[in-house]
Amino acid sequence: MIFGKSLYCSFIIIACFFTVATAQNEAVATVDSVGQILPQPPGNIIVADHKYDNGGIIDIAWDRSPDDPLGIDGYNIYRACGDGDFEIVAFVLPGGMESYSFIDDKVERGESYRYKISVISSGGESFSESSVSVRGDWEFFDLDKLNILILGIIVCGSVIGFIFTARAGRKLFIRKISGLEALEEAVGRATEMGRPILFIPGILDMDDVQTLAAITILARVSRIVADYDSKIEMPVSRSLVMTTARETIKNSYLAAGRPDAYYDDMVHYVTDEQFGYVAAVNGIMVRDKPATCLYLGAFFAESLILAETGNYIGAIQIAGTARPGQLPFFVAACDYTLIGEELFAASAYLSGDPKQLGSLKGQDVGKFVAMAAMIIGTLAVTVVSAWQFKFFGWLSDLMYSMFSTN
Amino acid sequence: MTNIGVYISLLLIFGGLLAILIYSLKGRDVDRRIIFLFVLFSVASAIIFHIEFEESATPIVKKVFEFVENLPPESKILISFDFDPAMKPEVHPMANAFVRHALVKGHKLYLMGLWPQGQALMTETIEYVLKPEFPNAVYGEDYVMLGYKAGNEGVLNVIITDFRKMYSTDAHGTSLDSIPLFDDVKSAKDMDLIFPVGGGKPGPKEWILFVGDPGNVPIAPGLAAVVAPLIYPYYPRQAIGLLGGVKGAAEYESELKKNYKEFENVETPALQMMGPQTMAHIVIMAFIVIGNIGFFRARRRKWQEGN
Amino acid sequence: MGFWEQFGIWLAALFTIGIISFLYKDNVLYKACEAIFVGVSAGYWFVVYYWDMLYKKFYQQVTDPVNPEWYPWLGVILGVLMLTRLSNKIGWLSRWPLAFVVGATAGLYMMVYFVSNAIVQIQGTIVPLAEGTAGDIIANILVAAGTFCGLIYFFFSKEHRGAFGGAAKIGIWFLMITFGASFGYTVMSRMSLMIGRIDFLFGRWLELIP
Amino acid sequence: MKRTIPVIIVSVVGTVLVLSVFFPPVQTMGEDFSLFFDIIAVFAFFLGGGNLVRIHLVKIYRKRPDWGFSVVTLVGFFVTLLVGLGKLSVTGVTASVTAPDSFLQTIFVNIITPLSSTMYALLAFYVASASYRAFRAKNREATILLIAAFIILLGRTPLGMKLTGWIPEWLSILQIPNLAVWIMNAPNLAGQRAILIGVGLGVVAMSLRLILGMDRTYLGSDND
Repeated sequence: MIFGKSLYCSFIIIACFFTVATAQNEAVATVDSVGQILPQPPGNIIVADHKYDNGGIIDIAWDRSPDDPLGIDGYNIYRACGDGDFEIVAFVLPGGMESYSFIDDKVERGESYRYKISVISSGGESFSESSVSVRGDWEFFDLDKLNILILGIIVCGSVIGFIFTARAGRKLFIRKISGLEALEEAVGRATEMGRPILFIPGILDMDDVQTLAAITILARVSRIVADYDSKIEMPVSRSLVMTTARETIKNSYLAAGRPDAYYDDMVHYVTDEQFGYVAAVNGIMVRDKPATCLYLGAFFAESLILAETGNYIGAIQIAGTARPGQLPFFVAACDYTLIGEELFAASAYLSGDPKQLGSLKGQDVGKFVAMAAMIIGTLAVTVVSAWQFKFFGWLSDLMYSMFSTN
Repeated sequence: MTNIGVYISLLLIFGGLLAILIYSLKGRDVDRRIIFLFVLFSVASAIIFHIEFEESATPIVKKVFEFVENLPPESKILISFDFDPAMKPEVHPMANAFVRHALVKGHKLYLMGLWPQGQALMTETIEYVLKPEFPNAVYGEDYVMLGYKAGNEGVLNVIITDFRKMYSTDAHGTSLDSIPLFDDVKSAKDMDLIFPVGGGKPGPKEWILFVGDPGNVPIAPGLAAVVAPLIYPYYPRQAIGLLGGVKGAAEYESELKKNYKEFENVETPALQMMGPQTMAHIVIMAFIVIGNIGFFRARRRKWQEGN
Repeated sequence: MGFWEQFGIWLAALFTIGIISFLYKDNVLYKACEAIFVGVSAGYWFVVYYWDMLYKKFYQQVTDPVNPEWYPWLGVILGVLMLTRLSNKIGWLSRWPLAFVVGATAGLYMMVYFVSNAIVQIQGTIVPLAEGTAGDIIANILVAAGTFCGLIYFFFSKEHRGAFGGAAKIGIWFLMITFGASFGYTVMSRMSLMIGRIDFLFGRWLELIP
Repeated sequence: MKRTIPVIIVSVVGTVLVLSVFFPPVQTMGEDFSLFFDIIAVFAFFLGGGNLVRIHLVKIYRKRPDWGFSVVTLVGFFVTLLVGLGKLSVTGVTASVTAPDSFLQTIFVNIITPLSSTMYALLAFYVASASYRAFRAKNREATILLIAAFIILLGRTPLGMKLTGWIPEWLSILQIPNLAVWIMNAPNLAGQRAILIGVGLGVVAMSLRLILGMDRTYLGSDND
């Protein structure tokens, strides 16, 4: 019985609510000249300068029109610069949300803007009030990237710290990297056999870090080659790489005291076209039969074509790249492969210079930080999500924000 | 004629593999040119003689097939063509297979698309699959073509509340109010199943996030192979199953062929595309096995000689 | 089919056979294809660079009638310095643009890689392990443990011995699974490239496919 | 002087670009760099293209073996240059070299495309020969590599489902196609992540060595 009564009451309440709601609707609804009912305008328009930008962005947010759930066509965003006239800048489709936002990235730094939002439906278009005026400002420092700066300082700091430790004369242990240990032997073998060493620095230009790594390794390799009086052959697919590589090899020969043995055509340009280059390198391989092939740098589909041809001619092959997609092919077809990080460490390793080896130790600190963060972060979020253990909430929030990149 | 070709080439390939197996049991390595020849020959013969393999559907594809099977007749199914000609070889066969399956079960079809190039491919499906194979299907009563609408996810946001806000007419300009299929359809929520077919943005992922999840509509995406791994995590909670790449399409075609006599002789482009791929895979796997047998054989011999 | 179209098909067929013949051994046809490929493509890319970079990004910018830019000139100055290599006397000036390129690449990509490789991937590993089905949980733990051991493998300053060595070993296993899986996964897409060529040879050229 | 200035340039340019990331007013400096880079690269091409021409001219002049092919290369190079720089087309001169009627486009479609796609297609053969040779159970690592690759390969053929379709639903993860998906999603992801994190840190350390002027052998300042 009681149940029935409360049901009855709630019916009355709902009915009242509806009456009031429709009454309100009627009170606000305006009728345009044609006789159609105009939609109610959106409200609560908030405009603000976009944070941590160059000054060219303003954020706009507004609450939906009360008619939004009943079906509208969308919202127009109008903008006025200074005291100027309003112009339409964008149209936003309805999405069923309570409030909408828009990022206007086409404003001038230092100018002030006002915004107006209109709602469009079959009844017509009705406008909101004009917003307050906001100026597009720039900020000097990007606070959103503070976490990246901190992490960067930790990693760079430990690299530099260990460089100084090494400089002070403390001996640092670095394990053997077999691919790099094999390098000298591979050069020696080529010398014995009287055949050249083929050096392929990838197919990207100097604006790729892997090519840069290849050039720093080339400096070491060409020094060994000059010392052994061996021959290096380096077809390249980018002119700028050619120029840089020539400079590098020339200096190695100079440092080895044999500048007369250097000639420019050790490094020669082929073509920028990926597979044209591959076709030519394949030809060079089967005709000149290099004893050792080194593929270090950025590789794409050609990785396996090169490595299989090298295998066919019986060359010792050492490869290295940072592209996970191509590593499998090198691993499958080459004698040694420098995997990712090892490629970038190679030059420092080969230099044998204690300071540079120190930087490798610093890199390890970076890995240690990464691993510690993974463990702490994973445990914290697991505990929080599985047992609602609020105590660790701050920790998981900290880890999330520390490694967020927006 | 082609059958003889198939048998002869299969005989040659598998006989050859057997011969090589015996050869390598003596512990010798196969020249790589022989491998090249086998790969070339197997792929070429599969292409020339249209060698097809029956695909048994993996559970993730079978779920989709069975879902359609178990829908009551006259259920409403929406297919969205969210792809362009570049992606066509991979995903168009899926759309066609869906159309066949839906109509043979007597369901109602709604075709639309979020990619401008999708409209031409939609017409292709209607002209070359739907009309010739289902001459009794009546436009407006059994299927309707809504066509392409610009607006990406925005379109989805609108049709989940009301189709008529986005589409006042179908692709031919007929008002939705005069199309019988729309008598009891207001929004995308009234659909019993949605097949978004595509592989870019907007595409199946957007359908899951903007329609499937909020509207609680079953979604069965058909995907290009490159994006399939990204959508797998949505299965089985947000997608009832999915078709990934040519292989997924081929499995669906195979299921259709197996279950419906009337589709025995229809074009199955995905199965046809899988033919050479499968041949090549089998040959490669055979060589891996042969290589390992030879390797162990040689090692054992060395070990015995050592003793 | 017109003569020129037929000619184009025959040319393409000849090129296709020429390149494939390399699989048997190096030969005259392959050498010819290689020579044509190198010459034509080198010319092609220079033309593209010339119009896209030098013309559009430099010439059109500095001669813009409304709003001429001055800073592309800096690039040209660096480019001209690069050409000093041709002279023995002032050739050392060419090191300046090289140094500029090296410094800029190092500086620019240092942060890009740090953020998009290191930070984003670490962020990806920080997930609640105990969520979803039993399978999900196992997978989550496996991914976390695998990433951890994989990183241990990359440590340079510690010998791979003892428990540390054991973890490094597991790390290598994970790397091997990764390599094996990506290799196997790629085979299919590589096959479709060849299928395309064979389709061309037997279909469009010889018209053998019914 | 000849060696110090380049090192200073590397340090200054590198440091400025590293820091520019954090300061919105100069955040677009990276884009300016790529503009400079593109222009420098074109100038470098004068050296590269010049080198190509010189090498082949020498080969022809000295009548080295296969010098005939050098003639072919040079003819191809200069014809393409002429056609492209002159914007030649069927109708005389075209507005853009990428227009379908330009001779450069004809060259691209009829010469470069078939050559390059066939070269790419060679990969299919090499994938086969590499897997024959490399996927052998020589030791534990190689065995793991082999098993992972084999499962994925099987998962992509009808054989995978044929062989393991009988496995009951509650153990369906062990069906090969599902196992293949799982390997791609779980252990594969772990390996990829470890590699990527390592690469990120490796790039930071290498860039630091270059910017700090520690690794400068490429500019040859080891001994003087």
